[in-house]
Amino acid sequence: GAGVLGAGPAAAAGPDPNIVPVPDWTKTLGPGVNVNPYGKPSKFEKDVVRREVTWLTASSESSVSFTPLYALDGVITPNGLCFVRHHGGEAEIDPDKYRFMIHGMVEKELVFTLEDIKRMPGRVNRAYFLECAANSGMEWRGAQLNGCQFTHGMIHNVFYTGVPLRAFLDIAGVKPKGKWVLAEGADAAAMTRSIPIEKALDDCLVAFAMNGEALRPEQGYPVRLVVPGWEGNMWIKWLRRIKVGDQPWQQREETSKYTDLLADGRSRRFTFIMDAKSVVTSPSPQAPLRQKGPNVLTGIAWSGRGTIRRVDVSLDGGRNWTTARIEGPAYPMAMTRFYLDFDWAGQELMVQSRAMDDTGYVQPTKTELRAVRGTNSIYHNNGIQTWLVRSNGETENVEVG
Amino acid sequence: GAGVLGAGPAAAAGPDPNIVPVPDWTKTLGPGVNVNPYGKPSKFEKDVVRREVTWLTASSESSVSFTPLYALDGVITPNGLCFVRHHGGEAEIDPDKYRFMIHGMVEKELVFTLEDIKRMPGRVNRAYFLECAANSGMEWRGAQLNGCQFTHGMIHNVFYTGVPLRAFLDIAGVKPKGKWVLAEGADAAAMTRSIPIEKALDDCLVAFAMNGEALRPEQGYPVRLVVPGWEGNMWIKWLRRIKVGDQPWQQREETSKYTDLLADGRSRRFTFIMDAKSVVTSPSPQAPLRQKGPNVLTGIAWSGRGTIRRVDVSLDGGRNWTTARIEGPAYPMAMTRFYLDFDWAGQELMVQSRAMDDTGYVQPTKTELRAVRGTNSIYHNNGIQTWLVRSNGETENVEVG
Amino acid sequence: APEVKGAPARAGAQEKPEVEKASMEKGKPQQAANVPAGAPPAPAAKAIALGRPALPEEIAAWNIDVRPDGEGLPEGKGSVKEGETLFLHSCAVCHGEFGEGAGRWPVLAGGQGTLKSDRPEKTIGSFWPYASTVFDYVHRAMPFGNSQSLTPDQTYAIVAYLLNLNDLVPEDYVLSKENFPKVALPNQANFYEDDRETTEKAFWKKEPCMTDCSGEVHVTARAQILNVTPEGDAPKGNLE
Amino acid sequence: APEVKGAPARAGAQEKPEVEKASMEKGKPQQAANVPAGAPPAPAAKAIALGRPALPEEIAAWNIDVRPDGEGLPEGKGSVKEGETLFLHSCAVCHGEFGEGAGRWPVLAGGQGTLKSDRPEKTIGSFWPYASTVFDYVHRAMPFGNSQSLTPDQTYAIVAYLLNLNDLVPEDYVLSKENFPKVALPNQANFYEDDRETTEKAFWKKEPCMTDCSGEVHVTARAQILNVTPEGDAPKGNLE
Ligand code: HEC
Ligand code: HEC
Ligand SMILES: [Ca+2]
Ligand SMILES: [Ca+2]
Ligand SMILES: [Ca+2]
Ligand SMILES: [Ca+2]
Ligand SMILES: [Ca+2]
Ligand SMILES: [Ca+2]
Ligand SMILES: [Co+2]
Ligand SMILES: [Co+2]
Repeated sequence: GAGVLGAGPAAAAGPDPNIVPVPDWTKTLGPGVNVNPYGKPSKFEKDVVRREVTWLTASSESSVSFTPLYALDGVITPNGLCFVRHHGGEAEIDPDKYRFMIHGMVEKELVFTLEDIKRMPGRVNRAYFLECAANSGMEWRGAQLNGCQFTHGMIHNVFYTGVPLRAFLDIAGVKPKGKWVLAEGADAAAMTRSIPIEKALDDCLVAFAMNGEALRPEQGYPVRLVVPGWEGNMWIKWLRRIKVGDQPWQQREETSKYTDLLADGRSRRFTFIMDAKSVVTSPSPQAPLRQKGPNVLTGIAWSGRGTIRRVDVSLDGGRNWTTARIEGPAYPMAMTRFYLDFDWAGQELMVQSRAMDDTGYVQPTKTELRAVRGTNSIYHNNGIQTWLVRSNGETENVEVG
Repeated sequence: GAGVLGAGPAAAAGPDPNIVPVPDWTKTLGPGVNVNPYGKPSKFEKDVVRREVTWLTASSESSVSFTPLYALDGVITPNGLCFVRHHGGEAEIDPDKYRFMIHGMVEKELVFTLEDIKRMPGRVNRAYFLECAANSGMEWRGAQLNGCQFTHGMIHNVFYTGVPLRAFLDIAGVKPKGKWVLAEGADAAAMTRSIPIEKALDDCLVAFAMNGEALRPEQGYPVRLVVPGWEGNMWIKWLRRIKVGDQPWQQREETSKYTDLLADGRSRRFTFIMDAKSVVTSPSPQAPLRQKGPNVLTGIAWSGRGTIRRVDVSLDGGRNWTTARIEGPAYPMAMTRFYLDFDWAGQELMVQSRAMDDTGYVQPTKTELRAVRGTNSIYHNNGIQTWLVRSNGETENVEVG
Repeated sequence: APEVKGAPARAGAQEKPEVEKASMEKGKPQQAANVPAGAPPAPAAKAIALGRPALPEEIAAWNIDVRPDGEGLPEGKGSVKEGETLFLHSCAVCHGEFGEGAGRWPVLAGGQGTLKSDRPEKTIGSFWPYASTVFDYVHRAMPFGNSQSLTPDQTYAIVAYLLNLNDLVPEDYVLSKENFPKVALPNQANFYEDDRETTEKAFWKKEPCMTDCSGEVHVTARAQILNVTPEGDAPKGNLE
Repeated sequence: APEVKGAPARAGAQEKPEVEKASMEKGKPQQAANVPAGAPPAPAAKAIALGRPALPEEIAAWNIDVRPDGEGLPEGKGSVKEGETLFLHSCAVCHGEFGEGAGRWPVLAGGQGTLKSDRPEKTIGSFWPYASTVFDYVHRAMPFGNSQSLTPDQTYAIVAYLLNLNDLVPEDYVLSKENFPKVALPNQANFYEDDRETTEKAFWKKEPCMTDCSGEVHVTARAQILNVTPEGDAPKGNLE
């Protein structure tokens, strides 16, 4: 490919035409304060969008569009760029017609309106990552997609507002035999997952707002389930029903899918927790290096088991590591941001990041992971990613050994 | 006005038509995963938008559109709903043509590109509120506007990504006589403010991202100044220039405007810090009470002097107070969210909230404030707000005594 | 005064944690987070007057899940033959006449013996642990675009046909609520609970290597798809 | 290996603060925030090779600010008479022929003696502390929609006219870089530094009243504007 490397800093030959004369935007009025009552990104950022990989699935109603991680920074994922995974398209629900049912092994079987949910005591605000268990699933056999948007873009990190699921279960009164709950969506897939009662009573939320505003339609408007640290498929969107029972339901998404086929032909089920993982988002194939000299490497790290305690970065394919700077909040089961400021002389780099959480779990290499799991798992690929930065700055998804 | 009170919870007469038969959205496919590559709110939330009060100003290019606080929750303000204050319209800047200059009393006078800024070491992520000093300015003489969007909607709270201004000043090398900086925007107002060097070297940021993505155009794309805890007018958008000098510049926005005229005809200048303040966002005139029984009161609190330590709520016009629950992160100089769960029997309420920060500052009543400042100040009105909730749930902006 | 709940006694009185005191020092361009308010208030002693009783008809309308032990199965029955007719009419366009899958639509039959291979084919017969899931899912979500349109009898018939396509029941089989629990799928025994905390214990390492952790490192594989927005005749994806 | 900066030694090694240990307990639906990484790394000993020298022509193009002590004033001059012509041509449509303001556009002259009244009129003559601000702002931002279009001479002339409209210089006055520092505005002495921490010390209260804090409370005033989206013939706003 053609080189992407710029000329680098140098004294200007003459006055910069972007300074002299004064640019037009400093001389004439721009658009007024309310041209967009609901604002949108700059036209110069038009490429920063979710992208679908159309060959991955047979239909867009059961597919995924990926978060452009390479262009994002900080810890919050903007609502408009949170990755989308549907199994029957987006349910468009009039909030006045929304109903939420709790039944099964409870003392009182109940129906709630959205207003009821918003009137429940104990509302909370919490930031959590949501990662699809199939994130990086295309990479089990080897480097395949050139861009962290596609290799790692099934994750977002959002501040949720909602009510602990426990509050509803408490009102309904879980019977002693109630050991699992089934959460069900109101979409055309009527998406269902079985969740152990301990988790349901622990930190799950019945959420109606994200990043300060109502849930987005593609994220379950008006109500979704939040299942901190656990695989995204369980975070039922358009939540319509919670049923309490004494055993799991063995639904399609916990048998045919979201089970992990190992090399010996056997399969792990109920692999709910998302292990510690990280990825360098820049440089990456969609965000090549453009200048020699000072550069900022950045990426994200997260763990479903707790809080990210440390992220190490290697520029030589894992031979030597430097601890990166975690910057901004590091909440349990939330995405953290890390930086490494470095000088680049134009040599080839093999960039990797390695996350550690506060349980002591260290993100494994792909080799370590394959040694235990083989390459047929599809789900839960949290192996260390390598980006090859060429001397012209171009960056490619590779594997090393 | 007509009553807004609903019928309240009751056993359904027959099966709810929103449950039986199963709604259409559970039976037929909805839109695919990427109908909106950059997503937007539900069509049912179309009224949750910024609003302009057209009679406030002569032109929309120097005006304000207000954040719909009554409809928001949590601590983050979505980028699309952050209030907008322009003085010459929105500058539309091609990021490749963007330049940032540092000059004046420095060792080296320098020009940076946007790429340069993004390559600077020391990038950080921080959440801060930005409040216009004129927020609640229309309320000095008495209750005027019916809605917290208009009385308090010149505030937003955002996670910024950027580089400490100090890093640039360090590269340039501030000369010993440099005691102030002038920050200047590239818009048609070439907006300028003088900032003491201590603040510039302390916590100001040269920010290029908000809530995870590039700055929005109306918030200064590609680069704005972040001046934590200080009045919003100083957070120069479309930042083009920092000049170091030995005294303030006495610009129009720090003499004719953003000075506080007191009752004795004298004026305070350089009133930079935004004092502790809070407001109940629901119930409020745009978010009346709709049901008797359990209800959730919520609001926001912030202080430019530090961290919100406590918020008290009164339902009887300030006679008796209850400490509310602060929920979600409470960072210094950032907006916090509070809740009070209460039962409403349908009686008239006079709702107030009172913020305290960790310096011990307690948000004053409007009477206390007017006793010191008179009613001509325009800026820095942080008095306690009262909402009158009538027995039909309708809510009005009032003053009490 | 109205009854007020949920104001934890400790709020306000709470000592400021050390962490934050440090972070509040003047002149530090940093920002500390405080301790969140903690667990939501314990449910009020008095029951919360929210939600209304669900009516039996309402529960029946939404309570569609079916479990391996047969819980949730409706009355009814259907034959492989009836199922074939229904399948050819409503399903084969996507899944193929014999469940072999058309284009990229899911394969439903075959694949036995492939689970250890390089390209496992995971079907009802080769992979799924429980027949109840077929009933539940077909009624819940199929035909794609017309969910919950099949009657119990139709669903029994289609499931019977799918079992037959996977060589699990004979051509003259009639599936019903009564004989359903007898249908066992061959791969059931090969599922076991998540055991990562024991089988992957090696991933918990106190001190991962920082320096000279390996010999020379070489690129062993490169991305197959070079365009960041893949299009055209690409390989069949493995996102399931 | 490339030179790597900015990895503070304490990261990772840092003891976990008490606050967070508590918050990590299992079974608590809460979330702690950790200590942010702290102050950005101290600037590298080696100078950071970013930014390029600003050229004199570039600084000159943007360095437009003017201070009360005259710093930043360009060479030039202009008379009240010239200013009047320019003002009537480029400014009066919004600000009125005599600076009295058209419609809701800003008033620039008059208002002397109103600052203690109920409706203070804050103009250059009645309120502004420094004439340099008029020069700076008119050149920087006026005429509205055509910023930085005025030459130095034109700006001197317009400022002279505005001073004359405010009875501060005679009709035959010619303003120039040289005599500018002599122009003093009458309200300058009435500005003083922010003193809230002393004059409003009463707002720092250790224990605000919680119970029976007042006698009976009554509504004393109601919102004047009842529509949440005000429109129509509303009062002139006081957002400045
Ligand atoms: C228009 C295309 C289409 C039609 C018609 C259709 N299906 Fe499907 N089917 C799909 C898609 C797409 C999926 C995968 C959905 C997902 O992953 O969320 C699927 C999944 C399935 C699965 C689960 C496959 C697995 O491995 O988990 C079964 C079983 C199934 N269909 C049976 C049927 C039956 C029975 C019918 C007819 C009554 C039918 N389908 C009609 C498209 C179709
Ligand atoms: C099209 C309308 C328009 C024209 C023409 C115009 N102005 Fe203005 N002027 C404004 C507006 C609007 C503001 C306030 C801008 C703001 O608040 O950001 C303003 C503000 C001012 C102010 C500051 C007022 C204050 O109290 O702070 C001065 C001085 C001024 N104009 C002078 C001029 C001069 C001199 C000209 C002609 C060279 C001019 N204006 C032409 C609209 C206009
Ligand atoms: Ca323009
Ligand atoms: Ca998923
Ligand atoms: Ca539909
Ligand atoms: Ca402002
Ligand atoms: Ca392509
Ligand atoms: Ca109206
Ligand atoms: Co799993
Ligand atoms: Co001020």
